[in-house]
Amino acid sequence: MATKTMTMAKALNEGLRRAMEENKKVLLIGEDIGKLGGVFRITDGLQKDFGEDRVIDAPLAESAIVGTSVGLAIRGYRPVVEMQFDGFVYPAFDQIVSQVAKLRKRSDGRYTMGMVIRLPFQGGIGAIEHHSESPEGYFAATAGLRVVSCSTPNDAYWMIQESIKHDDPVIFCEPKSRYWEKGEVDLDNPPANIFDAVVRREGTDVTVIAYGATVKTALRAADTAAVEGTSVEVIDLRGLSPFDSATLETSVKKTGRVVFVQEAPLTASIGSDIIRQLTEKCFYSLQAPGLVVGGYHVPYPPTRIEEDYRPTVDRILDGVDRVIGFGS
Amino acid sequence: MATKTMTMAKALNEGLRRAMEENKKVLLIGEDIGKLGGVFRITDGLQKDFGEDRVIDAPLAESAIVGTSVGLAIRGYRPVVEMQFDGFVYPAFDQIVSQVAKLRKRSDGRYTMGMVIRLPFQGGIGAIEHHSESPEGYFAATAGLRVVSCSTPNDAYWMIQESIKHDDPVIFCEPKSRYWEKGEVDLDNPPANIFDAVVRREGTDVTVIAYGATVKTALRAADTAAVEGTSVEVIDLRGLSPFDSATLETSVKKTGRVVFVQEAPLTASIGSDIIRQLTEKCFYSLQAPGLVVGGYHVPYPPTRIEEDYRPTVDRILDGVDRVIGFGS
Amino acid sequence: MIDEELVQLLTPEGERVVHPEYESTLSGEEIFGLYRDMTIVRRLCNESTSLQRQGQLALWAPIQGQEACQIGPGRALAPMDFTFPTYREHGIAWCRGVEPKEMLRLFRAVSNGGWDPYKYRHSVPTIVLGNQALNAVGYAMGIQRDGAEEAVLTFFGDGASSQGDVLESFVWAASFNAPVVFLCQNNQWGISTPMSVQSKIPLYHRAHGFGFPGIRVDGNDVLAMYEVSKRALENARVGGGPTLIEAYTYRLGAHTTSDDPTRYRIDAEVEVWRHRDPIERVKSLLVHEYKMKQARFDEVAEEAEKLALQLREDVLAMDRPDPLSMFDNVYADFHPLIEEGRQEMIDLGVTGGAH
Amino acid sequence: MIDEELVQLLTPEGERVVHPEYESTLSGEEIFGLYRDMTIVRRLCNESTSLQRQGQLALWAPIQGQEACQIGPGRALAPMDFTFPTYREHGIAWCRGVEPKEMLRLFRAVSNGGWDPYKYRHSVPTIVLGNQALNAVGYAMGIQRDGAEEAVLTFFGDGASSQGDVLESFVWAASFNAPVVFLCQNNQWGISTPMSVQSKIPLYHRAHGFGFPGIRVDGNDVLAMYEVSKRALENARVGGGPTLIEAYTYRLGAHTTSDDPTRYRIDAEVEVWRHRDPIERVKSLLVHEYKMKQARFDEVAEEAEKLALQLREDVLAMDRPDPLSMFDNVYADFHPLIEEGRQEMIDLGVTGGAH
Ligand SMILES: Cc1ncc(C[n+]2csc(CCOP(=O)(O)OP(=O)(O)O)c2C)c(N)n1
Ligand SMILES: Cc1ncc(C[n+]2csc(CCOP(=O)(O)OP(=O)(O)O)c2C)c(N)n1
Ligand SMILES: [Mg+2]
Ligand SMILES: [Mg+2]
Repeated sequence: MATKTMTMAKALNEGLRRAMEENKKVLLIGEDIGKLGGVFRITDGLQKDFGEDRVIDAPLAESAIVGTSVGLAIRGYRPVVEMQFDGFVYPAFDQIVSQVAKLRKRSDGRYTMGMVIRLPFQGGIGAIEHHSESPEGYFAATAGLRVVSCSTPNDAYWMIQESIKHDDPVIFCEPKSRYWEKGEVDLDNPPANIFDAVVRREGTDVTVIAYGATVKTALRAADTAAVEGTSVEVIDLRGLSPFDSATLETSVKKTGRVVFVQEAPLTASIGSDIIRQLTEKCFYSLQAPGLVVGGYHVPYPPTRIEEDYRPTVDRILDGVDRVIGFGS
Repeated sequence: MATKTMTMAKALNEGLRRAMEENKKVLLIGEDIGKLGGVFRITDGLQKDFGEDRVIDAPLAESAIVGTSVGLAIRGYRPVVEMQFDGFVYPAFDQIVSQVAKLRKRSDGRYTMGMVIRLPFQGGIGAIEHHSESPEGYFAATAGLRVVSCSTPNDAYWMIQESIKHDDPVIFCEPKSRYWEKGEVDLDNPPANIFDAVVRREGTDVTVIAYGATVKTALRAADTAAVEGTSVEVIDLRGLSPFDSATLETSVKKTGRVVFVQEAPLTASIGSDIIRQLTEKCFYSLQAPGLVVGGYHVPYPPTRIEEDYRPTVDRILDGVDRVIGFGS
Repeated sequence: MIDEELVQLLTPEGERVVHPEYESTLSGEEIFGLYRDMTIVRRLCNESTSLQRQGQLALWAPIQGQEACQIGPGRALAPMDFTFPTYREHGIAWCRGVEPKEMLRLFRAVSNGGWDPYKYRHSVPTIVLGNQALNAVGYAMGIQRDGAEEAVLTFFGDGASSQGDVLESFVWAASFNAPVVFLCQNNQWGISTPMSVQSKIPLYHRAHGFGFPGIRVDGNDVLAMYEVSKRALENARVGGGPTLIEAYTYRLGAHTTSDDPTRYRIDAEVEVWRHRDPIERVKSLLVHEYKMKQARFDEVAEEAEKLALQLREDVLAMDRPDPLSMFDNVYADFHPLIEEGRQEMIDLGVTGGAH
Repeated sequence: MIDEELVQLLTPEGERVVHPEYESTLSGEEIFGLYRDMTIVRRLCNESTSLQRQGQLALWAPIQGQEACQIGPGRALAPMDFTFPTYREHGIAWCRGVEPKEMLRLFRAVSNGGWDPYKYRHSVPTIVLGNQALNAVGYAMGIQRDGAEEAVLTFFGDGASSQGDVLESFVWAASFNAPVVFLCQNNQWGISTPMSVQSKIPLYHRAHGFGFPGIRVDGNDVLAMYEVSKRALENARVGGGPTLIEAYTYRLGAHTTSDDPTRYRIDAEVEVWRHRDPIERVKSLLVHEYKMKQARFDEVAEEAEKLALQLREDVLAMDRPDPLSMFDNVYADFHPLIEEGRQEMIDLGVTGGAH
């Protein structure tokens, strides 16, 4: 097999397939994931191959999708839930926060909520309202859950399998705007520590941390900065909660400057919190306060203007400039 | 009238009564708020005096309580929702995030979501699970909402009235463990800028920011610190989102050290975000990184051990010591 | 399909049906009016589909086949009634007077809403399935408190009928005897999910379990849709409480322009339903019973054509909004993050308007 | 109260009723067993109330009056069935073998659960109303996938019947024909909210609207509760799908020890229901039909007394948990915030165990 070039969508599809082959207890459940293969075709062909009992077309109710998955998990299954879009996870919020996140604790460890909730998240696809949100912060703030995000096909392929194997519930955030981008997937060798942060580009002047769709934007910003003589280190966070502090600290201690990039607005967000922690851990190394470049504090706008809401290369560079020029 | 001593519960009751007297469009809606007066008796006697049409005993469904309130607001009413406990707001999360927070925007300003969602929050009453949560961060992170909290009967009395008058939806967080504590209420003179932060105790060495139930704990910690020769300035945040940055910055620039106290866990929390912002605004004044003392990253524990979860005087003092001793 | 439970006043062939409880009260001209509405709405829908194909719209949700479900109740509404739609109620919007170009603002992705809901007494679209049903009941509770003789009409699909919010709205409507009519357009599909996944029995039965009347209507029969809606709305206005109307119909087109229905349903099924077209049967009635001349139908076609052209022109002229507008109408009152964001965007030199 | 729809096999006076569809299959000794269960559960409940009054429990949710609703189905369960309770199913817990002291760990606020759900095939309590109904349906879907002949029994109250989660669970149970029995204890009150706020018609009708059988049973008649549950469970086990059982009953006590029912209901109502006591009528049957001697009842009372004393002892011995235990069982695997928190607590010198 070795490596193969494929889209992130295909990589997820292959990853799900492999997980289902390896463990009969793995079930998929979601809206339109059967014949249609999901609105993004991530589950394409899986119902045909694994049957309607393992790839379950759900009645249209998200609380029920998650609520029944809880019961299936109690019964020993490993449900992989597809939320059709980020903005439709909220009807399931209660089940996620009150049951998924807390049942292991409540049962003193007897229940294993080995369950994945796949969430096509972030914007950038020109959709209508509720199809471009970044709700990952709500889940990161909820003890009992893990939150991860992938940014490349290879990570997507391996991360989904790791998430399914994991005995904790994982909110799996898929950057829908990157579904159709291609990359090499090594089908044989899983990357080590797939939930740890990874340096995607080395640099010395500023650390830029990103996840999901913004990783690529950050890399593009680093390209541009390089032309202007600024060396930007770009880190892909991958595990959002918990996150790999060590890799971030090492980088920030080296560069002395950090910009966090996310599509979510800043208030009570993952970026805010990571900047706070890095400030604590790297206080004497920081030449400037850490910044977050993110969405504005408004509902996701009509998508004709979404690129002015999402962190663009320009806005990331502006952040980089600000941490470099701080105080001067 | 002038001033009167009363509990926070009574102050809220009187505030609701006055708001209902002044505006016929104000309605209360919630579970058991009629004859029972709510499980905390905050609405005691109001159904008797204002009738069943204005104090509505709801069928048992939180999404419906908020969802119908949205419709009532569209019709020109001012619903004041009582959530029975913090942990039961999640079934309504979808309506809050998708409708309450976004309808003004979606209707280009035609709809006014003049609506208050009262949330008895935080722990400290020895209850069973789901009755002691701090979900305020979820709402702070949601553009379109405002989040406030009161810590004294006088603030409770005036803040609830101001929140009801406000044309934006307000998540009104009531520290349930303080309901029965008494204080002076000035029934004639509303305090100025009731959503701005207020310095509850002046100090010079460290700024401690708190809200809701933790304000009193912070004040007690300041008393203890004073004995040990440390001068702690205690600020009651009141408006959680947005918050009054100016008052905080002034204090932090003076003290050079800041500790934020909340019951919520730290990840993607209000405290994390405020510390990030203060770090940015007061970078050169800060002698140590700002800290957050909060709940641990675990489900709220069985309440026989809740006092080891909530920020105690000891833990606040430990935080104070850490920012003072930082680097040494 | 045509079962005993179904209220039908006009067969697919355009023949009148005698029903024990309902009869059509409309004159030939009034029926012609419904024909006109349906024809125009269909033409506008087709234009929108092609605008989307040409990259002028982000998305379009066609209503082909469901015109009668919407024009019937749309014309049964009284002016002061209020409606809570989803994303597919273009026919209702039309009846309420919303301008076609306003309907398309959402789909051109220049607005999350599109019109003034108070001007037309037609709420902005709700995309999160089911939310609107509760909002509608709340509005209806407001009507009760005002002592007004008004009703609320709200919409959802067969798919959304499974959502907790829709089901809770039944509990509340019954509990408060709210003046609300629930109109479920059972078009057999929720994207790729067939109706049988949502319920094994007809959806209108649900209402009975909550204690109020449910009724199934031939959703492709505009006369039946009109009469049943009218009576339910009148009943609601005078304190008779809620009704659930299940409009039994079919989505002839794709779910939206992003959808590929060939993946999940067969042509033969679609063909069967093409023969039950809601417009054809009314035309047949008008021709045979009212002897209407082709010229009148041609006039409507022409009018529809003009409106479609006008819509195209309006859509093309619809500029990208000023990015700074994203900060408008989020809050009623001053909010520091709004001001900061706006200032940041200005400092970044983001330019407004078209590009 | 006693209406035609209600399945009743034993009157409040302890007389047998002939029912066209159900008849009691239990021997005198088996009925005596149910009497014993109910008596013990009531005694334990009273002990718990007094423990709470004495400050030994944070809260208690009494089941007085509802013993038959739980002991009937509790004894109708097969060993491999699985149950999903709320906070008030002490009778079910008893039947499943949960130790009384384990039931009280939640109420002493030393645990958020209390027992090993797999050991007893009885899930931990669900406090967020309605959540468990969906979890139960999911578990039932797992049974189907395993091809097992097992059933799930889940509980909710008249109040919770209005929750979206409960209603969605009806949709799913019907759609998947899941082996689940919904047991709604309609005890007339959701804290202070009377049943009439949740529904104007009997709750069991709801099921019909979703396409599966609903049945109302005299919830104070343990024989009827047993037979109806048994048949519904058997039916579920062999692929017959879901049933909703509405146990028509009454909460004789307060909602919880925090509640003051005098604020919202009158004594006369409570008195009426005292005369329909579920234990008395069985005793009457046992005395009159089976000629059981007082000694047997005394024995049960004595046994109950002993268990109550044991419970008291066990509760008093139940120490405050080690605060460090709050970090256990949150995650299955390493989590840095858990380790940090634990270390912080250790550094703060927080001591474990009782105080
Ligand atoms: C809460 C929620 N979940 C999922 C979606 C995505 N979605 C949009 S339309 C649709 C199908 C709706 O089917 P139905 O209710 O029958 O309405 P129809 O489209 O047929 O008019 C789905 C799943 C959504 N909009 N909201
Ligand atoms: C989602 C949710 N909302 C509110 C509550 C608070 N609460 C606990 S019990 C109760 C009443 C429940 O009534 P019912 O379902 O009839 O059960 P009963 O207590 O009568 O057994 C309420 C409102 C809760 N536990 N969960
Ligand atoms: Mg449909
Ligand atoms: Mg009840």
